[in-house]
This record gives sequence, C-alpha cells and structure tokens, in this order.
Amino acid sequence: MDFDFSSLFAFILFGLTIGVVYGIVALGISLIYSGLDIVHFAHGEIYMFGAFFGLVFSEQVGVPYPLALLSAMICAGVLGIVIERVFYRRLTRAGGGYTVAGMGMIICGFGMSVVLQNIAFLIWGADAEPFHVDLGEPYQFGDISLPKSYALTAVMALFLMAALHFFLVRTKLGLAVRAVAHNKDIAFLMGINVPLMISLIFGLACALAAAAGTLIGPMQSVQVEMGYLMLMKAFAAAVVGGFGSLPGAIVGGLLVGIFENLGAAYISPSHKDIYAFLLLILVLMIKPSGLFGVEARVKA
Amino acid sequence: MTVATAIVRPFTQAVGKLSAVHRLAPWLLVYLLLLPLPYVLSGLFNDYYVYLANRICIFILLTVGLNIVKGFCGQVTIGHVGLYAIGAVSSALVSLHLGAPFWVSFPIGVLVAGVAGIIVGLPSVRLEGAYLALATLGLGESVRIMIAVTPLFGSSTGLIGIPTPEIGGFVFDSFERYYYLLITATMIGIYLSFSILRSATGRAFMAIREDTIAASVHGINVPQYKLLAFVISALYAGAAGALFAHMPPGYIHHNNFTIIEMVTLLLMVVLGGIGHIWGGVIGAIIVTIIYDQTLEFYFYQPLLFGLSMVILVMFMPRGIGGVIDRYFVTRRFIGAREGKTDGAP
Amino acid sequence: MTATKNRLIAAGLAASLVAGMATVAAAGEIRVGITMRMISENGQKYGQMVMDEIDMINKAGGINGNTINATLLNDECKSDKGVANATKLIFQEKVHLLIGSTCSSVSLPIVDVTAKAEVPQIIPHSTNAKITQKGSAWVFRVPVSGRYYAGVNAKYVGENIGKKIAYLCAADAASQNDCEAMQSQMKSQHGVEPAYAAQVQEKEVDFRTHMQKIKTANVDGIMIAALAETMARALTQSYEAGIPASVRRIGSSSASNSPVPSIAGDAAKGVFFAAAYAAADRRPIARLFNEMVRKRYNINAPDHDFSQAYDLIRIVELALGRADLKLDSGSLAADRTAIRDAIASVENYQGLASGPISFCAAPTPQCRDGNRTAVLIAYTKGGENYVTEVLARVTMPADFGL
Amino acid sequence: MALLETTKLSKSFGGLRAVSDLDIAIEPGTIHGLIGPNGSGKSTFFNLVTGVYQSDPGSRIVFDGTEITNMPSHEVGALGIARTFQLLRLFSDMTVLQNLMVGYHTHVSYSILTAIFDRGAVQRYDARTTEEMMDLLEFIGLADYAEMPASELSGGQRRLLALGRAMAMRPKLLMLDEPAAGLSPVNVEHFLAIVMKLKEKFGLTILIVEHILKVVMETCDTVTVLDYGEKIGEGTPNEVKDDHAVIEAYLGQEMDDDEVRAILRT
Repeated sequence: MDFDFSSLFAFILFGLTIGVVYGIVALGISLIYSGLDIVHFAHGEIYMFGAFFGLVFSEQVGVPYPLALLSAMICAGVLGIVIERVFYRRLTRAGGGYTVAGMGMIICGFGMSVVLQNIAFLIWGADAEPFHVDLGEPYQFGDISLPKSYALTAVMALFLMAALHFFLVRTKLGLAVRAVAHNKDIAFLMGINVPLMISLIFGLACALAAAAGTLIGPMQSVQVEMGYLMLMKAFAAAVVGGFGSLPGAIVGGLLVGIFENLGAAYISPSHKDIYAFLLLILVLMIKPSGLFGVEARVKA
Repeated sequence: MTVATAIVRPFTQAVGKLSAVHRLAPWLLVYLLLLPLPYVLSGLFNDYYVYLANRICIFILLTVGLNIVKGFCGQVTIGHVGLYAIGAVSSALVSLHLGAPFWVSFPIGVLVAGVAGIIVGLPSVRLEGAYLALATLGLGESVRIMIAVTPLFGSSTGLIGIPTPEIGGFVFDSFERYYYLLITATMIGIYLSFSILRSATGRAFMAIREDTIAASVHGINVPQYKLLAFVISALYAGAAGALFAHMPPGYIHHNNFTIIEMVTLLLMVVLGGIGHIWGGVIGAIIVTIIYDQTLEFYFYQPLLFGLSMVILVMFMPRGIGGVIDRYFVTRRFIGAREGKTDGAP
Repeated sequence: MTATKNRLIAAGLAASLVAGMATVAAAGEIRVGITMRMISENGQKYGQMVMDEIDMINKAGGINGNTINATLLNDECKSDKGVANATKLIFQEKVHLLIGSTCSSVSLPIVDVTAKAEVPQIIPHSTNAKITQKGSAWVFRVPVSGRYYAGVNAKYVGENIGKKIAYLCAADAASQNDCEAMQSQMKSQHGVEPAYAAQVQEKEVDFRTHMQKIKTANVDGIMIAALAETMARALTQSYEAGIPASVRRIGSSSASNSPVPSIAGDAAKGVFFAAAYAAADRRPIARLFNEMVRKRYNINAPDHDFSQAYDLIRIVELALGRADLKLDSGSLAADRTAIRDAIASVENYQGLASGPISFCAAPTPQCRDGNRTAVLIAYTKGGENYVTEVLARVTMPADFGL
Repeated sequence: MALLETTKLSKSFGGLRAVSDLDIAIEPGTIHGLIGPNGSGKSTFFNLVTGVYQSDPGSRIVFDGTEITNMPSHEVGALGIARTFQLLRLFSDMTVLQNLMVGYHTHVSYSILTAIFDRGAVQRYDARTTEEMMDLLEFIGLADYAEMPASELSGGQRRLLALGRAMAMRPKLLMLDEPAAGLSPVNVEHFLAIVMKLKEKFGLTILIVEHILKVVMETCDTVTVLDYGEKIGEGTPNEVKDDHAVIEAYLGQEMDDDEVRAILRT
C-alpha cells in the first residue's frame, strides 16, 4: 500500500475515535479495580447490555437519543449494583483462602459474563439489531469523511471523563469514593459508608460501559456477542495505561485504538484484534505497571 | 455427603490394599477395567457413548493440566485453549504436510505446545493474579485468531483429513479403537500428574499458591517453578490437542478453541475441585454427561453452565473434590483430638 | 446400617442414570436427524420450518404409511459439536437420514462421519466446494456450490460493471471460499488481479481503514464477502466513508439473508449477489412460498436459506416415498442404503430453487452438487420491507470450477 | 568473624528511608535482638536480608563469608538463613507435615525428572524425609497434628508451626519476626523454651525482632535498637536498657508509667 500522510492522518483519526470508546470502558474497569481490587470480567457484557438498553429506549420507547443514553446509563448502573450486591459482595467479603479470594473472583466474573450474555441472548436473540440514529451528513476533512456519530462519541466521551473527574476531585462524595479506593479500612474508620461507596463505584463503572455501548451502537449495530472483544480491548487499554489509573485508562484506550488501526492499515487487517493484545504484552514486558501506574510494594 | 462417603470409602480401602502389593497395581487394575469400556458402552447403549468417553478423555487431559497450573500453582490462566489449539494444529500440520505418522507428529505437537508454554510462561511468571488472567485471556484468543486467518493453519475451512494413527496394521479409525489410545494417554496423564504433584515439585507448587513470599524464603525458586507449572500444563494441553486432531473424523477448526471451550474447562475444574488431583477428572466426566443429557435444551445450556459456575464459586468454592477432602480431614481431625486428650499447647 | 442404605442409594442413582441414557428406537418410523446452527433468528426459523413441514407430512398420513420422527439439535456452527450431534443422531437415535449442517465448517467433518457410518446426509445450506469433493457416496447438497456462484458473479461483474474490483473478505468458511473463487474467476475469465484485497475478521465491526484505502484506489466495484451482519456493517460504513453509489457493491451469497437489508438500510440498495432463490421470483410457486413464510414466520421476504430448506424437505419426501423401506429392527443399514439410492435418483427436481436439482449415483461433485443455477439478485430498496429484483439467471456446467 | 554482617544497608520507599546506613554484625552462636518502635525498619531489615526487598546501591550484606546482597530469596534460603513472618504466612491449605516438607525443600536431592519417571524412588526418599520431619514435629509438639491442614491449628500452634517450618530448612541463622506476638504469657514461655532447646540441639544463631521487651531482655545476648531506620544503640540487654537515647526513642516522653509497664510487661 502506498504511503501518504493524508491516509496516515485518517487512520490515526479513526483510531482516536474508536479509542475514546475503549477508553470509557477501560475507565470503568480501572475504577472497579482501584475501588474493589477485582478485575471485572463481565464488564464487556455490561457494555453489551448498555447498548441494548440504549437501543430499547431509542427505538422501542422512542425517546430522543441523548435521553436514551442517559436512561441506558442509569439502567446499567442499577444492573451493576444488583450484580455486585448479590454476587460479588459475598466473595469479596469472604476473603481468606486462595480459592475464594483471587481465583474465585475471576471465575465468578467469567461465569457472570456467560450468564449475562445468555440472558441477553434469550431476550434479544443472537442477530445484530440495527440502531438508527440519523445525525446527518458526515464531516469532510479533505479526503477523509468522519461520520457525525463518531464525532459525537468523542465529544460525549470527553464530557463523561471530565464529569467523572469533576465528581471524584471536586465533590464530597467523590472524595469518599477516592478514600474507599485508597484504603477501605481507613475509610471505614473515618465514618464513610464503605459498602455504599463500593456500590456507587460499581454503578458508576457500569454506567460508563453502558454509555460506551449506546454511543457505539449506531455505528456498529448491537449484538449479543459484542461484549467480548470490547472487553479484551478495554483490558488492554486499562493495562497499557496502568491498571487502576483513571487518566491512564483514557490514554491507554487512545493508544490501543491508534495502534490497532495502524496495524490493520499497514501490517495486516486480518490480525486486527491481536494488536491490542500485542500492545498489552509489550507494555507488561517493559513496564508492568503501565504508563501511569504506580509500582506496587510487596508487604512481607 | 454420606452418599459420597459410601461411594468413596470402599474404593479407598481397595486402593490401599492394592498399593501394598505394588504401587502401580491399582493403576494397572483400573486401566484393565477401563479398557473394555467401549464394548460395555456400545453394548449397553450405543457407539455414541464411546464417542462421549473419548471426549471425556480429552477433557480429562486438559483439566488435569489446567489443574496443575491453576489449582496447584495458583496461577489463573485463561489461555489454556490456546495451548490446546497449538498442540492440535502443529500435530495435524506435521502429519498432513510432512506425511509423518502419528507417533512422530504427536510428540512434536506436545513439544510445540510445551515451547509455546515456555514463551507464554516467561513473561507470565512476572505477572500476578489479574494481570496474568488478562494476558492469558488475550493469548488464547490471539492463537485462535491466528489459526482463523492463516491459510496454512486451516483458516476458516479448517484442517481436513488429518490421518488417524496406526500401529502395525491396527488403525485407530473408529471411536472404539481410538478409545484405546485415549484411555492409555489419559491414565498415563493422570498417573504422571500424581507423580509430579505428590513430590517436592508438587509441594513447591502448592507453597507458591498459598504464599509466594513464604515459598520463596523457604528456598523455592518461584519464577522457575511457575514456569515449570506452565510448561507441564502446556504439555498436557498439547497432548490433548494432538489427540483431538487425530481423532476421527480428523478435522479441526478454529471454532473448536473459543472462549466457550475455556469456560467449559473452567467449569469442569471448579466443579471437580480446584487443587484436587481428581478434581479435573470428576469435573470432566460430570460436565460432559450433563452437557449431553441437556443437549435438547440448547437455548438454556450456556446459561445453566454459567450460572452453575457462579453458584459453585459462591457456595462450594472447592467443588466436589473439596467436599471429599473435607470429609477425610474431619475424620482425621476427630481422630487426632480423640487420640490426644491431655490437651496440646 | 446407614452405610448399606447409602450404598443402595448410590446404586439406585447409577441405575437410574443408566436407564435415562438408554433409549430404545421404535420400529415402523423413519427417523431423521437434523443438526443446524440454531442461534440466529433466521436459523431458528429454518429449523422451525423444517420441523413444521415434517409435522405436516405426518399429519397427511406420513410417507407410505410411515411417520417421520425428526430430532433437531443445535451445533452452534461449531465443528466438534456438529460431529457430536451427528454421532448422537446416527448411533443413539439411529436415524435413517441426516440433514445438516447449515455451516460449511460443520458439514465438512460430518461428511466423514456419515461416510463411515454409511448414513445418507443431505445438506440444506453449506456452500463450501470441498464438501462434495471428498468423494463420499453418502452426501448430497441441495444448495448451489460456491464454485458456481463465483463463476456467475465474475461473468456478470466483468461484463457489466468493470474489472477494477476491491475485495473485503471475512474470515468465515463460506465467505472466504466465495471470495477466493471470485478472485480466481476474475483472473481466469477477465485476466485481472484484485485492485485491493483484504481479509478481515469474521465479526469485524470497523471497516473505515479499508474504506479509506478503497476510496483512494478508485475502483469500479467492491466485493464484500461476509456473513450477513458483518456485510451490513461494511455496506453502511462504505457510504459513511464517502464511496459513491456509482461504485457497485457486490455481495457474497449470504447477502440474501434478511439482516443485510434490515441493518444496512439504505446502504443495501444496489447491492447485488448470486443466490439460489429470489423473493422477487414471479413464478406462482414462489409467490405462494413467500406468502406462506410471511404468514407462518413473520418474515417479509424469505431468503434462499428458507427456499433451500423447503426444497430439501420436498426432495426428502420424494426420495423417501420412492425408497423401499422395511423399517424393522434389523433393516437399518439396508434402509439407509435405500434412502441414499432414492435421493441419488432424484433428477430434474424443479422446486423453488433457481434451477433444477439433479443428483446421480457417482460419488463425485458433479453428481452431488444438485443445483447449478444461480440467480443474480439486486436490492432495489433496503430496510425491513426490502425489495429485490432479478438481474440474470445463469446455469453453469456441472464440472465448472473443479 | 560475624555470621551475618551488613554494611551501609539502606532502603528507601519513594522518599521515605526505611533503613539507613545500617551496620549490624551478628556473632555466631548468639541470640541477637532487634528492637525499636513501629516503623523503625525492623521488618524491612528482615526483608532486605532475605531478599524480599532489593536494597539501595552501596549496601552490602555478607552471610557466612558469602555476599548475599540482593540475592533472590530462594538462594538466601538455600545458604542457610531461615525466617518467620510477623503474619506467619503459613501454607494454610497444606497439612502441617507438608508445611515442614516445603521447609525442607532446599535439601531435596531428586529432580523433577526423577519425580516423573521414578515414583518409587521419590516415595522412598519422601518417606525418609517424613520421618525426619516427624521428629521435628515431635520436638515442637505438633506430631499429632501432622495430617491436619495448617488452617485448623490454634494461634499458638500456628506460631510453633512457623518455627518448625523454618527449622526444617536446617538453617545456620534463624530470624524470628515477632514470634511472641499475640501469645499468652504462658505460651510465650513455652515457645521460648522450645526455641532455646532448638538452639542447643542445632547450634543455631538467632536474630529476634520483638515488641515484648521482656522477651528480649531475658533471652538475648546482644540487642540492637533501631529508630527511623537508624541504629541508635547496641549492647547487652542491660546496657541498652539504661541507654538514654533508647528510652527516649522507644518510650517517648508523653508516656505515663502504666503504658511503660504495659510495654515492658513488668
């Protein structure tokens, strides 16, 4: 393929617009990890559920798109809180013993993703559902056309990140969340309602995933299987940025987006989904803590 | 629990007596008892159950290997199907393109999977818990994608017509005949896993699982043992893969190695009992049979499997094997208390 | 005491398990096993249609007085599950005839299973050319083999659209096969290489990189070979990328599936493809069929998967009627052979399909790829209520593409 | 010559200097005490010696004539340094006997290949090891619990098991990290008695970190006092007890008599 800068610019732009979506999902994963010390393997399915919620509100209930986005976020947030309260809390509280603590959580998350995926399958079937949001003609940058939906996604994503940042840094509730993320025992001693905060963290993370799903739905259509690949990429993004680091998740998402688009454009398009994983391995080899992560200290 | 006792107790007693004769005696006896199984199954039921027995054997090899790295060494890998796929594809390729007999391609498949295990293991030994799970999850899927898009590895058509093994004119071309091969490999696999795990190596694995730092301080080279566990499990996966590839009808396709297969393996290990040597065996048998019996409810099957995984982890984290272990521990515990009544420090 | 009791309970459990697993095959019925991909909505509906049709045959008195007992299993389009299903149907259900599968990657290994067990297998919808090239005497294919589609497509494209074609091929068995065959046909018929060719993943969601490249390559047409949903996404994104409608979009045979127009919407307009059935068919039989499917399964215009499944059942009905079946406990093998020979004797069956379906006894692709006629169809309107038109109907020589 | 000698041993975590230019020499055959307030670097010292942490450049640790600075933990263990942990870190899901067998790991002479291909030899070897370990369990009084999972033991038994596991390594230097924490006075006596017997029997050198000063005062030959990662005093228990700097660091000035008594357990 001939090389020219206009194409390169286009590919980077494509990478950025999809990367921002990876970033939002990764943000949720990072939030859960820093708050609860668990890796949420069912987050891809929450993203899928979010997309379906958005679809239902937009196409079947018939509310305007922005309202559908908000409703989907709320629904997914509630779903997340229910899952956390009913299933995960039991495991995190149980503690002790290798089977229960680490591995149990991962297996439970894995099982949960199968459960959620199949519930969605029973409700909505396996076929992709069209999600029509007509925003008008794409933007034109010279030879490159950028559909408005992608532009909107990028704007929305940036807005969500800013909102989350504002919430965490500027509000009292956000401070409490950060305290819980930092150290649950101390937060408890300071009189913070730790279980409530954990639910809040989980709900927030799931709402973010739903936002991503609703934003990307119109561009890629909504399907039960969509969660798994998104999970892989969002994990890669979270690890690349530094697990548990919120700005890192965004930067990681953008990097993964650009990396896989350039790889697909210049190396081989059929290996596209592998590039995210390659980036993940590369980062783990060179700097296991990720770009923004802090080296964890072993306590003997 | 008591029903389980009734099943387990006479069995353990018999094994105890036999072991006194020779340590291999119980193994040989079980092997000889299992050899004519195809005739029993096809006589009692039909050939389909022989096929199921073959599937179970392959799953047992996979879960026993997975249990070593996961249950014993405590490393959460989700990329086991990737290694399984590597074993299958490499053995198939060697026999398809180089015309090598099974007896050459099989060890090559196992070795290639082992080497892949080393390549994966080297970065993985530095990773802990969640990171390892993520990295291996990506690995499994990457292997599948590589197979799916590379024409040499079968791509979307799959590898067709992988030759069946043959020894001195005896061709393992039916499910009954292939069973002999599989049961032999499975028995050897289980026996070797016992040999490894009931030795200093197995104890080192368990120590790493329980407490990495304490293990290291007590003289265990943690990275080396983690790598070893990885490679051993990769060898098991490779063997299972190669056996799967050559099983009639000799066809492999990348969609045999998806995340769903990994979930099934996980369920088998969790149900049988993580860190219990027989766990994978029990899990593989039960899950395969339940899967078969619920085939007609295919809409709800994955949901059922996912849900049982979640519920097992929540309420029975050590699976069936754990319950059996617990029974023995309780017995010994009571025994110890009764034997020593004057009170310990 | 309790130990004995427990042992009894254990023995009872084992015994009931054994009893549950052993099923006795009843005599006097024709047993048909079906393995299909029962995941997608359409997949479920084809399966439903096949079962409904069999029910109707039974209600109308069966075949020569014998009822058909059909068992339907889901293979999820996975080869190992397909093999397991086929084995279960053949050995446990002791079927006389196996119908399946809808996926090439599942039909391919099952061919060997049925060949070895000597059970006739009839395929409702797998286009991979290799299926019948294995030389099994027990396999019959109702749909059009991928090799014919490619020839028809290439001829039409080269003569009516242009020779500068870009290819986007998804990595599933049918699409890859279609794509490769099309490229080689373009080369042999018109002597051109692809203007752009990329293999994408089976369920790719983002095609913008490719569309950008194709846009700069300035092509006459884009061939998109992919499963329905992937194709629909690619079509939509090709317009988003600003590739004008004057560049024709060519689909693989799965473009006939209804998700393509319903997801792609307006982007489906102008897409053309080769298939085995056109809903726009004006024949009375086709009109009746369309109405039946619309009424029973709530599908606006049935795609060729429906018509092929329907034709298959009619062919099976015909063949079973002709076969001399004993249907007692000892005649299983003889009955299977009789059914095979009866299917092989079907000649010039004219049903819904694009062309007559003929089989013959030799275990060669020429004999076992029943339908050699493809219709070229184009969408004139996308969306849920899509409309198609027939561009051409082409019959290929039996050994074309071998 | 000292059995263990550190020179300019330092460790910083970010900006915090947990251990700073520490020179400590432990003479063979002695019981050396290490005391200091919370966060004075005692545990960090343990972790540096046993290779759990990497020390800062310029540090040097020599054990029995071998430089072990920044040596991986397992090699340090193989050289003959055994330690216990404040939080014990037992292998809870393994039996008591298996815990000891893991301790013995460095002395196991068969390889993985032997384990795979000659199970008989392994069984014979492990049977001999088991006998030795049973002797050790007898010695510490846990023989009856050999087959019990470590998680089933009581608090006192768990401390003993940690000690036994360390002893299974056949160490030259035994490092005990707050061995008496959480034990009742009677059990402390019992525990110390066993430690002393072990020292006699195996000719051990012992380094002990302890909060309960009474323990240190009664058992140690030499005591080193740390504060903020620096050595602020060293000598016999009696010398240290009267050291002004030590008292100030250790007890602070605001403490009343009751608190002092509580710490000293007098």
